This record gives sequence, structure tokens and C-alpha cells, in this order.
Amino acid sequence: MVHVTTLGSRRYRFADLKTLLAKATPSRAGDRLAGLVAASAEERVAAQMALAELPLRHFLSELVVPYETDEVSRLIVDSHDAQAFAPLAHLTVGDFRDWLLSGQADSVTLAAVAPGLTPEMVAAVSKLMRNQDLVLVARKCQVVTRFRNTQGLPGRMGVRLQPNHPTDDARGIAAALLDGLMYGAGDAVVGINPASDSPDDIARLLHLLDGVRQRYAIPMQSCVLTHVTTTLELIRRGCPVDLVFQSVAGTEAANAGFGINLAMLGEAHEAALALGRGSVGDNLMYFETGQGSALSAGAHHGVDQQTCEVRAYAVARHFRPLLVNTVVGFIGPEYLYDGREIIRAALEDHCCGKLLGLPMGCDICYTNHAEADQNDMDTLLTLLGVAGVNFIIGVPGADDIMLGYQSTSFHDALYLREVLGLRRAPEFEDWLQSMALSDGQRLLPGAGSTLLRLAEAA
Amino acid sequence: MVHVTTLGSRRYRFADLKTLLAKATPSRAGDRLAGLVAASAEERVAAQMALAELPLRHFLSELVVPYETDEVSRLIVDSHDAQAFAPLAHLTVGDFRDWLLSGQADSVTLAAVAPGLTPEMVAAVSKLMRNQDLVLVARKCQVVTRFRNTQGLPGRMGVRLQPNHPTDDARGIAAALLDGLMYGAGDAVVGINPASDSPDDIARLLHLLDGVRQRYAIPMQSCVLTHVTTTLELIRRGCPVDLVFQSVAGTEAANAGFGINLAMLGEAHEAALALGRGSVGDNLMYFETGQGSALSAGAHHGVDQQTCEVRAYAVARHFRPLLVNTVVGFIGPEYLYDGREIIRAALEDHCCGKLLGLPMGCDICYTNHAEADQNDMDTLLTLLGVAGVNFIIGVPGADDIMLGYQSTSFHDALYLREVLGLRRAPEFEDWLQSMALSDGQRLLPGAGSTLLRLAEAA
Amino acid sequence: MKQDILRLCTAVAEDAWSAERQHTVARIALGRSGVSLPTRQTLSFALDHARARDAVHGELDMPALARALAGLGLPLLQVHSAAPDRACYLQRPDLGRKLSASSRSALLAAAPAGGCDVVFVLGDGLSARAVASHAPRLLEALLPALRREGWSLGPLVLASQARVALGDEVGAVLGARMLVMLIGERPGLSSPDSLGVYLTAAPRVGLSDAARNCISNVRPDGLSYPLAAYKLMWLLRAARRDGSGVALKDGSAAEAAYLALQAVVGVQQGAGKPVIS
Amino acid sequence: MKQDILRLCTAVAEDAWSAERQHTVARIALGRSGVSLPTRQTLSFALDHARARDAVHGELDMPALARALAGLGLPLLQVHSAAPDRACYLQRPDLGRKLSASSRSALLAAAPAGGCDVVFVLGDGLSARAVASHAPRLLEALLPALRREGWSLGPLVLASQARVALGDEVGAVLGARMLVMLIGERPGLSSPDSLGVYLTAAPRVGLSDAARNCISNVRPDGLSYPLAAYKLMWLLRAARRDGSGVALKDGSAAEAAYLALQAVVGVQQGAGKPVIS
Ligand code: B12
Ligand code: B12
Repeated sequence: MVHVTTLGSRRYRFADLKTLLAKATPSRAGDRLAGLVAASAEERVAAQMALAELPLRHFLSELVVPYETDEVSRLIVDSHDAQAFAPLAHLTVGDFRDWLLSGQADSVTLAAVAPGLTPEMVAAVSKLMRNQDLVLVARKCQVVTRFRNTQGLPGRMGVRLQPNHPTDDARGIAAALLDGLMYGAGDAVVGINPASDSPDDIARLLHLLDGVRQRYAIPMQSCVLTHVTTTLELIRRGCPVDLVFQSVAGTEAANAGFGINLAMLGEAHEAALALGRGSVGDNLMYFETGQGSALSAGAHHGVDQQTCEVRAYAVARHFRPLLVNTVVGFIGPEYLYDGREIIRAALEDHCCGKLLGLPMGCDICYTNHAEADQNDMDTLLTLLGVAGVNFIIGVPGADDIMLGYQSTSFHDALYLREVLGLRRAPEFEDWLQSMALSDGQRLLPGAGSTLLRLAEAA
Repeated sequence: MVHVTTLGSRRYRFADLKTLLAKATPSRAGDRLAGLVAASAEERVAAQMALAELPLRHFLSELVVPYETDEVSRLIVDSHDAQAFAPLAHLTVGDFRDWLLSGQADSVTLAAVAPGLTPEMVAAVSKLMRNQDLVLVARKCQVVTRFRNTQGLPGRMGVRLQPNHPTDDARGIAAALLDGLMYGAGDAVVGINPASDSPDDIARLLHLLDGVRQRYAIPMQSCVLTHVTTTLELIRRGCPVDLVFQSVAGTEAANAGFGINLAMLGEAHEAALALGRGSVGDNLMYFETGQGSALSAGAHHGVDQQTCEVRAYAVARHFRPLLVNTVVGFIGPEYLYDGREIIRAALEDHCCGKLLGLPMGCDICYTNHAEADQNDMDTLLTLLGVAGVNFIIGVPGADDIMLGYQSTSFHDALYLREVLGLRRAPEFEDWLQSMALSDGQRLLPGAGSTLLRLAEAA
Repeated sequence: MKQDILRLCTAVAEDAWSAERQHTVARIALGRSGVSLPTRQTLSFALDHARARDAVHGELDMPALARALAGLGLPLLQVHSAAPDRACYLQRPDLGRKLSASSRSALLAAAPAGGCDVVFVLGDGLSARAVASHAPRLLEALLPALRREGWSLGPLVLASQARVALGDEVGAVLGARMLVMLIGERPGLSSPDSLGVYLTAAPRVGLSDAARNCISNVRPDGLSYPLAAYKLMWLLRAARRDGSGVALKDGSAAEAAYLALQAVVGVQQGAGKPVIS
Repeated sequence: MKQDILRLCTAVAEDAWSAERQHTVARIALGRSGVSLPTRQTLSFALDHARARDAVHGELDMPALARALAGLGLPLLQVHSAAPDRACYLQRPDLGRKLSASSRSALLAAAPAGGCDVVFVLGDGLSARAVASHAPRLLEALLPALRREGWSLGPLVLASQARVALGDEVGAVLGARMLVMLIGERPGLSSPDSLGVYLTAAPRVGLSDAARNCISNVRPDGLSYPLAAYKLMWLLRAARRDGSGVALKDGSAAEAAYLALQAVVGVQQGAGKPVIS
């Protein structure tokens, strides 16, 4: 469908929904690379105005990627909950923004309408939202998930402890793990990115993490972020797999580029559920996403990268994940050029994911080829804290020595807890207290002798 | 004194303290314009390392602008409180940062050492601080001031209601004033920037504001932001002057460019004190500052703009102000190029002002010739809210129709109150409640009929 | 602006005092969605911002301005500051305050022997549109009175990439005893074309802003041409006597009030004849 | 790094587990000032960041690399991607995946008749330093075994402004049955020179990353040359049989464990002779 806005004497024409969505998006590197951005600031506003006028209902009929050729489109359409959508059916995208900001849209209502929202509706409304709107709406969304502890409770924030090592060395990983635990990190998950792709190596790491957990009775979940097919194989081999990890994208073709499809994810999900390892709940998928991955794989179908990203959340949503992590600055400046683009994208991702009902966390990060630095990360960290992010990443000193990028440090998480009063998952908080590591909220100085024995354990 | 850092095989040499301070500063337009920035990222870190090594004591002997030729330097040296400084005398700048972040530096201690700090010490340490440090330290500083209500209490934030009009039209100003009050703004001050420089016009505006205040018994202070000499004349004429306003800068020459000096400020301060108009306190000076003003006047003496800015706070501090406002993005991209530079500068200004014991507010703003937009302002707004800013600006719809720039709107203040739970000055809060405009914290919907009569009053 | 095309949504709380909008172009009574700006307001704001950004980058149409000034009976001179283009101008205020070498020579050649009482510089500043739209009308309103009082007038100087202080050099080179800079103020969202007037007695390179006086916001929604001309005339007279700057306060308000009344009663903005006594 | 020049301050709480630092180059046991990083740590981090930024912009020194590879006994070819310079390369990954027109012609001319079993491409990627420092050593460790097993080897292709997928086109043009891209990974703060190895069977333009396998973090603090060579050899053999990509899992770990032991016990990093059976 052609969309038109007239501004004074100028008439702006947008050939179809995906063009309209792309032109309405704040400018960013990936969309510039793909040739999708608005030609001028005025054209962008014209697109936003046309988008504001579009009925939400329209998104159910005009798809951005064809139903016939894309299983993600099929998932979106086939799993759409018309009843949950009904209360919003009369709204335009512009009205939808007003409604989201209004008192009517409280936590309970937002959770109730989530299954009625498609990724494209959510992407569309986010394009009309300022940064403060993205913060305000996201913090109203509450998404609580559980495995061995409870993530996403109001006033709380988790940290994924990320103790990577360039050779997956057990002592090296244990040292970083200890460092994180001493700093009170790890409630969201202790998750290792393995340098190796070898199932034997992965199995070793799984046993290492599970050993530490059991020895110290830590109410935590662990994960080794290898390919889903490897995890599936290791489940079959009887390895202690808590969470199943996978990078996902928003189109079938992009997922194919990752070597996955929905059936595979389903299979792994079932297999892990069958292990019954969760103690307080059975959310056990851990997904990572990030703007630009579809474009990078030449699998974006002319759809802007933010809309592609929100479509990835539809994939994630289908599997009731414990954690969804947008690795916003990780993919690089080819897609998000500088601190400002990273910040905007992170707020979008977080808000859109939450609106769809996902337990969104964020890898607040940048690479050394991007125009960004620690100050930008401090800024984003603070914003996401206010926005109620479910979890962030914790890497020793913010420097991931295997992945080659900078994320947030254990100290960064403490900063956020300090200035916003954010607490840890309750079960983990209790454990820290039992280990005399914290007084419940703040870390105790010079404590932790019990845990220091961990080092020897490894 | 020459300062040196050796990094590997490279030796970095900094001719004197002002050069060292300039090179240690995060890059920004004004310093680039002045030719003061570090030549490379590595040189900047080298300067920061040398600065970190410098004893705080050194700042008492090496001045950046000579004592003999600059009255601001004389003020800084002559009013230095050696006793307050004593506990910090053994620290280097790097240690000072560590101390500021430590638990030892709590609100009470920070207030106690403030008179012992010189602007240059504070500027220096801020150059070693990341954005999160600037937030964390600033929020520990509490600066409470009083005139007809109490500003700066913990958990509270004021708003300057800024109802400007391009012809100073009474009806136009009253309409914007009403709008602001209905949105719960105005506790910090109702302050008009007059388009006119005519004492008769200013007098008329002063009477307008005082009339509204008395008629509705509003516990507020008003101000017309004309030149201090005009205000002094109007005090002599018997006009109802609550606060004395003046733009100030960090060097004698820059102040001369504004047509002022310390004696003038002192005279106006005395004159206003003599009126005895404050009800709960007698802080009655309102100062505005902003990075770049000294450079713009060619009066920076080779000192970087951030250090000049902090020197302006020494001027402000001398007169026990009710409000100090850094108009950070107002002066333009010539001095702070884009959203990122504006954000960094605002956090520095706020933190440095607070460390010196000033009631810092911020005009979170940008001009249309800068590379910035509302998203940047949302970001900065949120950061400053977390940092505990004393007050921000409120302009209808964020659009100042007289000064030609964008500041924060009444809505923006409500956003911040909502996400951070920030309350208004207690006296003003009570008044809003008595007018049935709020329930104490949130605005009541559709209320305010009493106040609507205001419009007729004007 | 395009608010009409956006439907009202029940989630928006409207403000009861929208009638007040008649008194100001300020964005009052916008209503709210929760505590936030309604969608239609954020969009209209975004549109205005897009347009204001364009205004900053607009160039001064010298030939058109020259035509508009032709009727004033003064010789015209075109000069450039030392900032070669807009991008440089925005980042190098120092260059915007200096004449380019060729402009300086040209001005020196054209300087009236024995100087003159007043020189007007029309500078693009941050809004070329402001000076193009309003400077000719303001001068129309002012020059008859100046002539009547026997002020000797130098050439009209049209300056591109100009800052306020550029007038100091122009005035010094031309031997002006009084320099009036008419310059585009930074474009606001609702005022892309606001004219500022800066008056400097005995102009010379190196003066600070403390040595000038300012009349601001000259434009249809701001200070009218007759009123601005009136104020400027008052300041010129006073500055000739006592010099310009901080010490000189605009004392024209009382008379101006009378004029304002007159303007409301009859004289259309800029349409009537100059009305300075 | 320059931590020694910064005095300790009493406000810093040191961490009791600093002995753990021997096990990893990760920034552990940094201590804290309040909840924040101590000054010495923020400064050393800032310094490393300044340096890593430089590493990104470093260019591949082709002649030096060619010299380092001379002893391997393979013909060398230099190619460029379609990204003309570093700035463009960073913003246009699509161009980094295509050969420039002239490089394509040159490669076509040099293609061995009947193709070959394996071609190695040495691409600068995001760290020219990585490929310059480690690719020659890795090849030294690997080639003897390949030759022993009778693999036919194509020319060594040195590629500037290269992305991983550039190998697809190179491999297709040269008729390689297996393509190994040795490429600089994004430089980290502590690892400005990490080498990535990407293996693609039956390379052709348009393949996705699902069709490759990866060996990562080859460098002194990461995977050693012998181990990396061992893994690669294992993957090459397996990929020749079953094709490369997601379905192929690195099964070399058991044997590698043995080798690792051997490395710890005796063989200095890269100093010994290739040890592949
Ligand atoms: C950036 C990155 C990504 C990005 C790529 C985005 C992009 N378009 O640029 C994203 C987040 C999408 C990603 C995804 C995955 N990655 Co990855 N990634 C990296 C990283 C950090 C940098 C790579 C780099 O610098 N390349 C060099 C530049 C110059 O080349 P490029 O052409 O721009 O980069 C291409 C390749 O890097 C490729 N790629 C990225 N990851 C992977 C993984 C595999 C197995 C393959 C074959 C290719 C591949 O994508 C890029 C675009 O085509 C490396 C770690 C490291 N230190 O190198 C891990 C790394 C290569 N990835 C890894 C893994 C496991 C994955 C996933 C399989 C995870 C998962 N379970 O889904 C997925 C899927 C990858 C696929 N088949 O496409 C592992 C590989 C382990 C191994 N030995 O096989 C590494 C080593 C990190 C790790 N240990 O977790 N990754
Ligand atoms: C930017 C600005 C400032 C900045 C200037 C920073 C800079 N270096 O660029 C700062 C914040 C420092 C400032 C300070 C003051 N300003 Co001022 N400023 C403005 C503003 C918003 C824009 C000016 C502009 O666009 N100029 C055009 C560009 C192209 O020229 P420029 O060469 O870059 O700008 C120069 C002049 O604008 C000059 N300048 C700025 N303000 C003033 C004020 C006076 C009286 C004079 C003579 C010159 C002057 O400073 C600039 C650098 O030299 C105008 C409002 C408006 N809408 O125009 C108010 C305005 C001109 N300022 C005003 C006032 C009152 C002041 C102060 C006297 C306030 C005070 N009590 O201290 C001070 C001191 C001014 C001085 N003598 O130097 C009034 C003037 C009222 C009048 N009719 O006289 C105005 C109209 C705003 C207002 N209503 O409050 N100002």
C-alpha cells in the first residue's frame, strides 16, 4: 500500500509499509548502508506522520516479509492473539503511542495486550517515541521469569557474569568467575562464550560451572553460549545443561545464516525442558539479538534493521526465554556508528522487547572500531537502569579478553545499584548474605573468605 | 611548572598547569577552536596521568590566570579556607578522585571540605572522572538554599518556570506562566528573560510577577533576568525585586565583557538583602554560566573552557546564591558541538558546581545550529535527574519563542518526577495541593479551576 | 502544525486553558498522554526542528537583498567575513568577526573621507532569512528620521558569514562614529527569522559586548518595525551623547508604549509610513 | 599498565584475591573506590583504549608480510577488496566482501588450471597486526602436514581491506576446493592482535556464515600456533569428507588436550617445530 503525507507544498510518497517504516526511523549506519534512510529530516518527519495515521490493524494485512517465503512471518501471523489485540484494534500507531504513555497502560494491562502485538506494530510505535518515551514505557512493563532464581522483579536487576577466556582455560575462567561473585554478580546467569567449537571443550565447561554451583549451593543458572546444535548434542550426551543459548535474527534467511531454524530451536527447547533442572521455574532459553545481523547476512528483505530486530523478538517470545539480550554495540559501527546510535538502538530494543513480553537485558557495549567510549556506556547504563532493564552484562574491568570488545564491568553494575537502589534476584541476594558477601543490598568490605576457596576448587 | 609523563618510548611534556589541564580534557569544540586540545587520544591519557600525580597542594601555588591581573584569581586565593582543605592536603588529584568516590566522602564531609577546594582542583579531578563518576559524586553533594521555599533537599528537584515572550507582552507571559503552574512548575523561580533592556519594561514585569505571587499566595520567588546594573537601579526605584540575576564568567576580562565586576555584584547583593523579601531564607542571587563564554570574549588566557567555567562558580559561590544555572547547550556548537559534548559538559558543570558547594541547576538545552535533538536532551535530563540536579528549566513545549533555542518542557519535568520519584520544594508542593492541582506528588487530572482565574488577572 | 491530520485519541488529556493560546505563540496547553507530550505535538515539534535546521544553513541572497534596499538611496557594499563557508562559519566564530582580506581592501577604498555618523551593516548571522525579510523594512522606518536630524550616513554594508563583532572592523575602516549591526539571530522553532540589532559607538577592533546595546526579536511576532526603529533612534541619540554599552539603558519605553497603542489602533505591521517623531 | 607511576591511596579498597591474576589477563581484582574503579585502573583502561583505536586504523605492511612468507615456498598474490580505504572499509562491509575489479582480473589470470585443494587468504580484517604477527607462524606449523598428506596448495593470497566472505570470491576464482581465511579479529583492549581462522568448503559467492567453521583467538595469550594448526588440520580433513559449516563440529579436542600438555611441558609458543602428526 502506498502511504502519503503532504507538508505545505511538498508531497511525500512511501511505496509500501517497509519503506514507510524505514524512512520513519532515526538515522543509523546500517540503514544508511542499506540505502533505506530518509533523504532529509523533513522526509523522516513526513514518514512518521504517515505512520502515526496508520491503523494498527493494517499491520495484520500488509507484511514486511512475505508469509509464503519466511517462517518468521508465518510465526508472527499464526501466533497472533486476536483477543488480546481487540482492545487496541481501533487505534492508529500515533494513538497507540499516546495510549502506551497514558495511565491506562499499566503493568497488568501491558502484559495482557502483549500477545496481541506484532513486532512490526511495536517497531512502528517506537519510531514515534523519543528516548524518554522509550524509558517511560519500558519501565511500566514487568516481565518476570524463573529458573533457579527469579529475574525481572520490580526494583531489581540481574547481571550475567561473563568470565570468558581466550583458550577456555579452566583456571582463567574460575578466576574471573570468582571475581564476579565477589562483586555480587551472576544472578542472571553465569555464561561463558567458548572460544572453542569443540563439543568436548564445551562439555568440560558445563561441568566446571555446574560443579561450582553445586559446591557452593549458588541459586544461579549457567550457560555455555555455543551453537544450539552443539548444546542439543551435549544434552543427549547427558551434560548438565541449564540454559540453551542461541543467537537469533528476524528473518528466516538470517537465521539460516546462523545455521538455525524454528524447528531446531523447538527441539532444543523440548530437550532441555525434559531435563527438569530448574528449581523455581522452567524458563530456560537464552537468546541474543542485535540490530544489523540480518543486513549483515544480506537477509533483510529491504526492511530496516530495527524492525528486523523486533522480529527476532517474535522468535524469542515463542520459546518463553529466561533471558533475552540485545548485544547492541557488539555487532559494530557498520550498523550502529557511534555512542549516540548505540544508545538510541538500545533503548528501542529494550522497550520493544518488553512490549512484546520479553525479559530484556542489554549488553551495553562497543567495539574499538566504533566511535564510542566508556562515557557513552555510562550514559546508556544509567538510562537502561531507569528504564528497568532486566539484566546487564558483567565482565572483569569491562574488557572481554576473548570477544575483543568492551561491555559493562562488575563495578558498573554496583554503580547502578548504588544510584538507583536496584537489588539482585532475591534468591541470589540471600545467598550473598549467607556467604557474608553483602548485607543484603551493599557489598561488605573485605569479606568473602569462604568463597575465596573457590579458586582452589577450579 | 613543567609536567611530564613517559609512556613506553614516548615522553609527553606539558609546559604548565593550564596546558596540562587543557590536554587532559575530553575533546570539545571550544577547546579545539582555541587550539588547546590534546593532539591524540594517547596524549590526552598521558596528561590525565600526569594530572593524577599532581598534589592538590600544587594548585595553591601555580595559578592558571595571574593573581596580579585577575580579580577572580584573587578571590579564589584570598577566600581559600586552609582549614577545610587540611584533610585533603596530602592527596594527589588521582587520590582525590578515589576519595570522592569512597564511602568516606559522604554528604556531610563533602560540604565540610567544599570551602577548601579551589575551582582548578575541582576542574582537574573532573577531568579524571567518567560520566558515571560525575553522577555518583554529584548526587552525594547536598546543597540546600532558601528564599520563599526550600531548594535542594534530597529526593527533590525544582523547576524554573521560564515564560518568555518576544515582546515581553503581559498577556503572553501570563499565559505561559499559567501553563507552567498548571503543570506544577515554578518552584525554583519564575524567571523571565526580558526581550527589552528598558528599565520601565523590566519594572512592569517585576510588578506583574509579584502581583500574581501575592494574589495566589504562591510560595515562590520571581526574577527578571536583566543586567545586574538595571536590577540595582530598579531596587533603588523601589521595585519588588526578589532575586538578583547575572551571567558570570570565570575571568575578570570575561566578566568585563559582560559589563560587570565583583564589586558590582556585591553592591547588588547588599541592596537586595536589604529589601528582606525572603521568607524562609536569604539566598537571593541567581547566576548563569556556561562553557565557552570566556573564550567567546577572547578572555580565556589559554585556559580550557571547562576550567574557566568552574572558575565562574568561584564567583557565584562568593554571593551565597539561591540558584546557579549552567546554560550548557545555549551558547552554541561553537563551544559544544553536539549532543555528546553537551551531555559531558553538563555532567561536569553540575558535579563541579556541587563540589564547590553551589545549588546547581542546568538548562538542558540546544540550539538549532547544534548537532543535537530532543533525544539527546532526554538522555541528559535522565542523567542529571539521577545525579540529583537542584533544578531544571521549564519552557512551554520546550520551545523558547524569545531566546530561539530548545530547553526542557513542563512535560519533561513531569517525566523525570515520574521515573525517579522526584518531588517539588515542600512549600510549593503544599501550595499545589491546596490549589487542588496535585495530590502532593502527581498532578491531578483536569483540575485547577481556581488557578484558571489567573489568566483574567493578567 | 499538521495537527489536523492526526486524529485525537482518548488517551490524551486535553488542557482546560487552551483559550490562552490566543495570547502567545508559545506551545502552551499541549495536553498530555500520561505525563508526556501527545503524539501530534511531538510530531509537529519534530517537523519544526527539521525546518529550523534548514534555516541555519540558508545562504544570504545578496542580489535580492540589494534590490530590496535599492529604494533607500544609500550606496551598497558587499563584504565577506574571513569564514569562507557556512560549515566553517559555524565552527569558527573568530573568523566570522574578521573581514576577509579582499573585503577589507574594498571597504578601505570605499571609505568616505572624514568618516560618517552612522553605518549600517546587514549580516546574515545565524538566519539569513531574518535579515532578508526584516532589515529593509526596519531601515525604511528609520532612515527618514535620521536624515531629518542631519545624521551623515555611510554606505549600507551587506556582510555574509557575519558575527556581531564584525561590525567593529567595518565601522573602524569606514570611520563610522556609530555602527549598527542588523543580524540574524539564532533561528528558534517558532521564529526562524528573528532580527537582532546591535549598536556600538566608536567602533574599533577589540571591543567587548559590554560596549554595545542590543535590540532583539525584531520580526512580525516580535518587536514591530516602527517600535524597533523608535527604540534604535532613541539609543542612537543617547549613545551619541554618552557612548553605548552597559551603562546606557533603553529609556524609550514610555514613549514606546504610546506608539504601541498607536500600532494596535491603526498602523499595520510595517505597512504604514514611518512614524518616528 | 603505568600503574606504578600512580601512588596508592587509602580510599581504595584492595581485593583479597589478587593472586588469581596469574591465571588470566582479564582485569580481575581491580579493587574499588567506593563501588567504582580506582583512578589507576580507569587511566590504564583509557590508555589501552587509545591504543586499540590506533590498531584498528593500522594498515597491512604488504612487503614485510611477503618477506615473512617467503620461506613457505608458495607463490604470493596481492589483492584488494572493493573498499578503497580504511574509512570506507569500516562503513561498507559489503565492499570488503568483494574483490576490486583489477584484483579479480589478476586472480583469474593466476588461477591454477584444474583448481587446487586449498587456498589460504591472509586478510587484514580489523587488525592488520594480527595477520602480520601470527599468520606466517601458523602456516609454518601447518603446511608440512598438508604437504605430507598430499593436499594441492594454491597461491597465498594477501588481501587488504578484507572481510571474511571475501574468501568466497577468491576461492571460487582460483577454483579452490577449500578456502581458509586467516583474518584479524576486532582488536580488544588486551588483545590488539587476535587472529581468526575461517574455513569454507566449496567456496562460492553468496555463501552464508552457516557454511563455514571458525577457529578463533589465535595469538600468544590465546590459542597457540601448534594447537591452532592441529585444529585446522582436523577440520580440513573432516570438511573434505563432509563439507564445512554448522553441522561439522570440532572433534579435535581429545587429541588437542594431549598436545596442550606437550606444549606446557616443553614446546615454546611457536618456537619449536611443527608437531602435527
Ligand atoms: C562479531 C561476531 C559475531 C556477530 C557477527 C555480526 C557481523 N555481521 O559482523 C554476531 C553477533 C552476529 C555473531 C554471531 C555468532 N557467532 Co560470532 N563472533 C563475532 C566476533 C566477536 C568477531 C568476529 C570478527 O572480528 N571477525 C573479523 C571481521 C573482520 O570479519 P567480518 O567478515 O566482519 O566478520 C564475519 C565473521 O566474523 C562472521 N562470524 C561471526 N561469528 C561467527 C561464528 C562462526 C562459527 C562463523 C563461521 C562465522 C562467524 O560474521 C561476520 C560477518 O559475516 C567473534 C569473536 C572474535 N574475537 O573473533 C565471534 C565468534 C566468531 N562467533 C562465534 C559464535 C559461536 C557465533 C554464533 C554461532 C553463536 C550462536 N550460538 O549463534 C553466531 C552465529 C554465527 C554465524 N554462523 O553467522 C564464536 C565462534 C566459535 C568457533 N570457534 O566456532 C566466536 C569466536 C565467539 C565466541 N567464542 O563465542 N558473531
Ligand atoms: C547567545 C546569547 C548570549 C550568550 C552569548 C554567548 C556567545 N558568545 O555566543 C551569553 C549566554 C554569554 C549571553 C550573555 C548575555 N546576554 Co545574551 N543572548 C544571546 C542570544 C540568545 C542569541 C544571540 C545571537 O543569536 N546573536 C547572533 C549571532 C549571529 O551573533 P554572535 O556574534 O555570534 O553573538 C554575539 C552577541 O549575541 C553577543 N551578545 C549576547 N548577548 C548579548 C547581550 C547584549 C546586551 C549585547 C550587547 C551583546 C550580546 O554575544 C555574542 C558573541 O559576541 C540573544 C537572544 C536572541 N534571540 O537573539 C540573547 C540576548 C542578546 N542577550 C541578552 C542579555 C541581557 C545578556 C546578558 C546582558 C545577560 C546578563 N544579565 O548578564 C549577558 C551579557 C551579554 C554581554 N554583554 O556580553 C538579551 C539582550 C536584551 C537587550 N535588549 O539588551 C538577549 C536579547 C536575550 C534576553 N532577552 O535575555 N547571551
